[in-house]
Amino acid sequence: MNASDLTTVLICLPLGAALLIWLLPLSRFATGSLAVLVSLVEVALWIEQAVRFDYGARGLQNAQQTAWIKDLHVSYHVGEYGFSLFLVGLTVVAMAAAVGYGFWVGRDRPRAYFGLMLFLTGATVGVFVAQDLLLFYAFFEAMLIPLYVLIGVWGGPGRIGATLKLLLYTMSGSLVMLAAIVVFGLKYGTFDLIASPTSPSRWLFLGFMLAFLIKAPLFPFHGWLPDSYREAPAEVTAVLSGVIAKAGTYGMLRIAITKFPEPTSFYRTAIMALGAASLVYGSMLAFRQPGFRGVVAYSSMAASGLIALGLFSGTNLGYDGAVLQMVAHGLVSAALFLLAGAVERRTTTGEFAYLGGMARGRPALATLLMVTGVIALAVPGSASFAGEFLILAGSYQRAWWWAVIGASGVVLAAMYMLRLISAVLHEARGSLVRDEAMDLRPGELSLIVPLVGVLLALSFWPAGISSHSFAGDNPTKAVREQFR
Amino acid sequence: MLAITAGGVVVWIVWVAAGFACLASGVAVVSFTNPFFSALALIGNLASLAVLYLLLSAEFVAAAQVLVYAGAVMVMFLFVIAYVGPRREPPWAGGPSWQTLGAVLAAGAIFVEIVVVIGLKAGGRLEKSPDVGSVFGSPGWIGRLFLTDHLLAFEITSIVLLVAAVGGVILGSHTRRAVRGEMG
Amino acid sequence: MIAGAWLCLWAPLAGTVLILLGGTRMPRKVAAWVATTSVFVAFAGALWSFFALHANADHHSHYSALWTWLAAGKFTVPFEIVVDPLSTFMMLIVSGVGGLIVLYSIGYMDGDDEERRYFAYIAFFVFSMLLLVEGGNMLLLLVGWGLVGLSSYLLIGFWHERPSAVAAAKKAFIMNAFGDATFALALFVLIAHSNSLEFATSFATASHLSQSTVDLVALGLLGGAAAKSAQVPLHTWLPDAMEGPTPVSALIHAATMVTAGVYLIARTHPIFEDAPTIALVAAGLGAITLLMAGMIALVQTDIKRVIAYSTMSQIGYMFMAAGVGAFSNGMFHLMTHAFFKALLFMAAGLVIHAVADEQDIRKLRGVGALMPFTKWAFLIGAAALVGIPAFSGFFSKDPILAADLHDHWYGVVFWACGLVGTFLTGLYTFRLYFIVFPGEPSPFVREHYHSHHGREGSWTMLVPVGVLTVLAAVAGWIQFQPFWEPITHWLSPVIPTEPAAEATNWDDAITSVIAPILGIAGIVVAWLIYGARQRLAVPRIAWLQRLLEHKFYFDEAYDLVFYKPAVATATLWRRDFEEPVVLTTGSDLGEGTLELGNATRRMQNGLLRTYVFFLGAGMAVLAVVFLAVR
Amino acid sequence: MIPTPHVDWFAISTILVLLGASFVALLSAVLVPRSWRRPFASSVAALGFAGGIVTSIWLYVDSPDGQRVIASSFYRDRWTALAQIALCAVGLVATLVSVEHIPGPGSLSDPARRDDHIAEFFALLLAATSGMAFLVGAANLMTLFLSLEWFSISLYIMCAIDYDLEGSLEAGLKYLIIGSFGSASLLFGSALVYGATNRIDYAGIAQQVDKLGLSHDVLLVLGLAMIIAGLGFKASAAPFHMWTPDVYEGAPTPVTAFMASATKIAALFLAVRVLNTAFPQERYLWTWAFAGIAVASLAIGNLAALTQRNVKRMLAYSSVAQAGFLLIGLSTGTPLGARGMAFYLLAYSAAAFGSFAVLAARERELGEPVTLDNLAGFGWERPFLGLAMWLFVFSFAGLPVGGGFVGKFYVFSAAYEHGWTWLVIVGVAATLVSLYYYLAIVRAMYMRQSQELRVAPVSGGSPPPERLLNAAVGAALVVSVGTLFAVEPLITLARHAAAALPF
Amino acid sequence: MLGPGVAWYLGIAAFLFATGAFGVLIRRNPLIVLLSLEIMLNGANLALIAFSRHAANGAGQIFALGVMAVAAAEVCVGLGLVVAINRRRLALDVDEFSELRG
Repeated sequence: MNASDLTTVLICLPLGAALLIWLLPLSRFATGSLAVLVSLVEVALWIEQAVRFDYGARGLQNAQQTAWIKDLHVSYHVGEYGFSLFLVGLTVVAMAAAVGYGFWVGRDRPRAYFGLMLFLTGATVGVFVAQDLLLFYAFFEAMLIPLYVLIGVWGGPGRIGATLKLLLYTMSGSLVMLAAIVVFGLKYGTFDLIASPTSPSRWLFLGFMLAFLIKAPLFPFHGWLPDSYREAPAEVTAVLSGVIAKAGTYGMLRIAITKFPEPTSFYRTAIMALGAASLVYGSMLAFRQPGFRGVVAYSSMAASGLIALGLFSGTNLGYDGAVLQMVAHGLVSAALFLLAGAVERRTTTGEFAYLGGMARGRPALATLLMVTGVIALAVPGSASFAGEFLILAGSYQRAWWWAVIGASGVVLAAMYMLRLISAVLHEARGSLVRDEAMDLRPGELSLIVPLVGVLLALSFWPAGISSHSFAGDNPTKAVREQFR
Repeated sequence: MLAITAGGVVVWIVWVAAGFACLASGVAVVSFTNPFFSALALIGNLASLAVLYLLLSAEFVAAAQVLVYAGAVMVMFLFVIAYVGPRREPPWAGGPSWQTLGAVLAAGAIFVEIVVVIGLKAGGRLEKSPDVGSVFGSPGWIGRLFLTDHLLAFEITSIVLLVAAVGGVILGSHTRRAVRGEMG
Repeated sequence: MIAGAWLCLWAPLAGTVLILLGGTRMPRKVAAWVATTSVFVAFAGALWSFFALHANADHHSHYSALWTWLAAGKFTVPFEIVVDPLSTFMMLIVSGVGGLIVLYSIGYMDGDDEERRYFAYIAFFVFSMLLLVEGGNMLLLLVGWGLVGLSSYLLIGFWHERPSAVAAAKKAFIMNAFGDATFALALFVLIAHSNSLEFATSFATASHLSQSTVDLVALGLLGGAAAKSAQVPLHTWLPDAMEGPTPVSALIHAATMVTAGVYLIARTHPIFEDAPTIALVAAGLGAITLLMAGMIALVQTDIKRVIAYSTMSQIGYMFMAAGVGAFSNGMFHLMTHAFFKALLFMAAGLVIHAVADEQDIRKLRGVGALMPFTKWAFLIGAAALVGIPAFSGFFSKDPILAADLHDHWYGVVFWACGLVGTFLTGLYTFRLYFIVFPGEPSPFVREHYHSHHGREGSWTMLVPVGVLTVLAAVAGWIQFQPFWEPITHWLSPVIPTEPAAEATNWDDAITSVIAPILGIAGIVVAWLIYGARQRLAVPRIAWLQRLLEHKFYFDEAYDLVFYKPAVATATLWRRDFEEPVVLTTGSDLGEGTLELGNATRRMQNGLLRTYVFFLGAGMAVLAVVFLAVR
Repeated sequence: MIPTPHVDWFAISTILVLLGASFVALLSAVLVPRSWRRPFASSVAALGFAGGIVTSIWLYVDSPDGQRVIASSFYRDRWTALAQIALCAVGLVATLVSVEHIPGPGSLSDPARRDDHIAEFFALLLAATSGMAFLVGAANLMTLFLSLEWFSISLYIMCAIDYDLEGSLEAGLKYLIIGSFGSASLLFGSALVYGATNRIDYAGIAQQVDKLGLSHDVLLVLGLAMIIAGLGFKASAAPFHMWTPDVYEGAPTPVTAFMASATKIAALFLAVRVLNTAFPQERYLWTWAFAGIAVASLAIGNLAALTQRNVKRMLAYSSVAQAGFLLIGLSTGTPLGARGMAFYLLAYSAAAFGSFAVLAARERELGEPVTLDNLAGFGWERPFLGLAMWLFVFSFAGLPVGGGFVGKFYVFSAAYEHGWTWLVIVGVAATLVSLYYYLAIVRAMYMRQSQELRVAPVSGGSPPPERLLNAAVGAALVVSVGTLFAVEPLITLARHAAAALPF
Repeated sequence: MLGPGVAWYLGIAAFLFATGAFGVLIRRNPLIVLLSLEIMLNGANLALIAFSRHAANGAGQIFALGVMAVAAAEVCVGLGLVVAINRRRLALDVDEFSELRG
């Protein structure tokens, strides 16, 4: 099977497996292990693709196209560029970890649960490889369906409200995008992202951006974020902030910036301002959050702001840094939320008031949380540092104050992340931390260690992503050519 | 032309009488408190309509009107009214007051519109109708039409009646059943 | 030589990884020795590359890259190291002193139940520090810069059950993060103009930049340096950092990391030469710091804090040197300071370790009677610190002052400050000495003193102290301006002393006369006040004392200006914007819609006639509209 | 000798098949013993519908170019055939559901009498379907009116078939009276059009208007308005929709399912034909009229559904809203709009039928109307039905799990192509609002535990085996999901069908 | 033709139609509502026949005959319902049938 088929397989395999799991009356164990197996196969397939990928070449790779709606020129058109390849990688890895976590935790109603997780995997991969606007939209929406149930069924006490918020917020954005897509596609006679020309329409641009701004999310469109991240099951939150949110920033890069050069430059300052605002605002609120998840939630909002800053700086450094940051932060927040889940399972709470002193006698937990935490606060030398550095260097080239604000964000990041670390690990033992609360078990280690391992690997070689995301590592040119 | 033939005068008189009867009986149907009287008024209404049909040289329809309607349908009506027992109900009572007002407005609006339209139209082609031969509207002529141009309509009509009959049987058939608690 | 340098870099990291992987399966002692060996291996590597470089003196900086660490378009940053006199010099100090201190900590940390973690951290620190000094371009320098900050955070907060320790660690990290940020901003400027962070290209670009721009760059670098080296106004973290284990204070907060600021200025001196104003600011900061720290040290009662403040003030000297362009003098003092300050810390550590981790000098009176070796070691260290002739401090400090003297008017000011500083040094150092060591042991000491098998400490602790004692005493003789200056020569290819900072013999002479006299004067005063029979009472100047005890109110100021407002703003945003506005707007809209829905439902009142009415009315309206618009 | 017109039996074969089956079923009411009536009549009905499907497919294949037959009073073309296929399919699944669910739960005191009117019911079902099958092919206002009454009267009776339940009676009465009022207005409108043009056949009307330059003639326009009102009533579009929720709620659920899907198919296919064939000159008027009606339906349907607790009623309102979406396609008056609407109808009717069928199952299980509260845990107790319901409502909501997604996309495209971006915006906003109550159904089924149930299921937890209903739901599910993927072939069908219309 | 023009007949037709509608709108006794519906249909019939006369083609009359049949059918079902209602001892008042609402 050639690499092009692999793209489709990456989408369809989990969907098919989901169907299978729903249909077959398998035992809890069989279901779980099947799901884990499938998600590992996904990872393997992705590696296969990454190995075969020609990072120097221009244009779309591993592409496949079949007509879907001929008379409106809509087609099933998938393919990959460097950056989408990496985002797919992020997806499969994070999803594998999440599925594994669900298996380890032993979620009840396993068939429904794992089916939905696999469905989510397929949909998310689809978002990152879709090359047709309607197809993109379809996957973009399809991601929500399993999320809705996953959070609503396996979530925390406030899950109902959270799911409602999540759905209505994101849908209100993406429905506007649907309108924009319809107009765009009919105006230019095709919905194909490659064939379609660039558009000078600012309204369309805003229509698309709204969806992405809400999904990312950027200030002030983050109303859905705290509830969802707090109520969702840990591994779902991990995916939500690690992968799903990246769909928003990916959309900015692939569609908004690429297809709307003139509006992009017109609204550049405004959107960079939003990015900066999210960065500062998110960091500040993260600093005052009372619980583990709250901190990470707002920190990922800040990260989205940073990524947007990089993307809309419109510079080589900015683009590369943004992609790198997407992947790095994806892994970081996935790992952090899984750790949050581990802590919650041991202490029944994520509130700092009841936590503390968990480092004593729990070396694995302490080490992993510490490592992830310091990577999250972008300590120099880490992958996320590399990303931030590039982004800020890029945005400095746009105007010095962006870099200054960004740098202030770095300091704030140190503040809230250290607060989190010491509130969980250090100082006196929290009232809900019992002695018998165990260190990370092998099961959890086998999920989190790989994530952290990948992060460390990236920290040793961030160029592996930053210089392979765009053809000839010349993002501005690639964007100008619309990745053709 | 000013030449008014005797026939013309007669037609005019008949028309005025029938028209007036028609309107009056129509109003009566709506405004009687006792459905029994309303039904009777409707019969009158149908009869006067039959006259108007005749004036419009639609003999067969007029005949059918009298036979089918006044004959069959109204009899059915009277039977049911007798079966149910006449219950008096003052026409203006019940329902929110705005509703009566709204009713007047809506009905009035429809009426006015139509009349206005016809008025506008009357300025045009309506006042002059072509003369038609005596065969026009005769049973034979109707039958021919039924078997040629409107064959399908004819068939459908019978089906509609059949369906209605089935319905009548189902709904009206008197079966002793314990009345059970409400649902819905 | 390159191989040596790489070996020197990777060995400590290997040690860390080994200990991490070993985890709890690895016995503590093994972990300790793994760390120690790894650092000594690093030292061997350093020596190797030093001699190799010494052998071929023809060209002086060798770069070696392993892979492209970061790349974006044309902008690429290889993972490369530089081997040149400066870096080898630093490598030797870091790995050498580091090795000794790690060895020392084997004894010091013995019995701590998280010993492994400690050794993993400290080995990691040595790696980061070596990365800092070997880093072959600005970005790797910054990476090392950040990593030493991280490891310092980890080690300060090593005893993580102590809230004070955790707080101190956070404080240190955040202040350094600020420094890193300014550092990074400086780099952004360079990237924007040269799209590269190679030393050579960066310096070349800097010379072409507009004055304001290059000033900006230099300022950014200076910010980083000041934060790392605890110079005013970014100094408040250092005293608190004493919460960490004593060897950590010795290694990180005395010998190596805190002096990184000096290294940075020296390394990037071309930029500072292009921005003379900023260079002077650096020197000025140094001067202010050395005075301020010296004065604060006078009133400290915690043995380690006294030494910490003295560290600040000594680094102040180095900054002065670097600021006026006498880089090699600065580096020389960096070296000697590393020796004697580490010595002082470790001696203090011996005391603390022996007396139940007590650090309050008022309780430690007369401990010298029980610990003669420690007493003498400390005395020698103190002498070196004060700059008594023939001790190392004398050879390294005075040339700095001399170099200042030959500069413009502000040079004279710096010189004066330096001399006052010398007096203060003598005063606080020997205040400490006289209070703690001589005389009869206090009851507390008698009660709590416990010897290590009849010795003052395990051999792993005593040997490094001994070695450093010797070094502190004699290491200064390596270079005796103006008679012989091997270090200056060795370093000159990388960091040539600016002509303005070339001291004349006269400068050297006069300084070398006055400085020791002032130092000794300080000692005498200290003896008069704190000596066995106290001839002088401590002068009571209430406001001054309060000022000094509150360390010039810096902490309070920061709390007032930065921390409180930040917290307030965050809370405000959360309480008055996030919760009432952002989080509720959506649901409010929803509520409104639901209300609308209820209204619509009331229309559906179940009355058949209403429905018919709507049908008829709709029809009527439709007809009217049609007739109107037809 | 009267020259009777040539009768193209094949053109009306579907209708005849259905009628034949209807008569057989009716006879079985008297000839077949009670114990056999249900299986007999239902299998007759099933066969009839199957036959209808076959003949109408054949008709589709065999009449690529449309013509009028039987004294030019019936259209034999693919538009008719396509609609007939859909109608027969709906009838078939309706039969499957009705076998187990007529009469509805709680309607009868003694089970012995359950089979009293079953044969008549199937006869009426067949009759109604054949009436619709005729309606979509009607070529003049008279056949239009008559066939409209034909199936309406059947529906009136079917609504009231559970006449032991006041709800059922009420539904029947309301539907009858409002329906008669509506058709009366349609009739008067037809009369006016006839008066204006002297013709009753669509094509003739258009010709006359051209010949006599009657465009915007007062009689014509007024007639058109009244006809639109009548059609809007049948399509249950606001403000002519008021009967819909009550009747849908009161009627036996299988009948509701049938009405919700079949009536819309018939009314809208007819509307497209009559408006484009008879009133092309008035396009400006009726496009705007239907745009307005669509907006009204979207607004009222969605808003009223928001706070419903009774699921059946909620779905009724949702069908009003869906009518709004469908009418967007109609209102453009373009081929794209027509085929988009046709496609959307397929997806919609599948989802609508399926969702009501699932409700029927739950109703029977509970023995009382389904509310959001007593739907709790349903998704876990009946995995298949739960999943199906989930997909149906998400397809309504336009999420990409069903044809509803593509359908919405199509009608929006049509609206934009017609230059009505504002209508696209309205549709999008309506979709967002609708999401709230569609999600509420899923939430009730999956996210509330059945312990929260106020009333425990009457049939002690283990639901009755409903193979036929499951089969019907399965079929609906296949269509609903299939329309998401097999867009191209279906659209091609629709395009060819729409080619028969004079655009 | 003799007598008044078609327009006058149409006037009567309109009046009947409106009267019927009015009856449906205000009356609550289902029987009378049904009668009112009859009147509406008759109004339409009159219009049809008048137009048929005016157009001099028979379509109108045929249509009218069809309508009579339909009217009979509606009445049949309607009366069936009335009977059923009456058998349930429910009040013969359309306003009483507001179980289904909201």
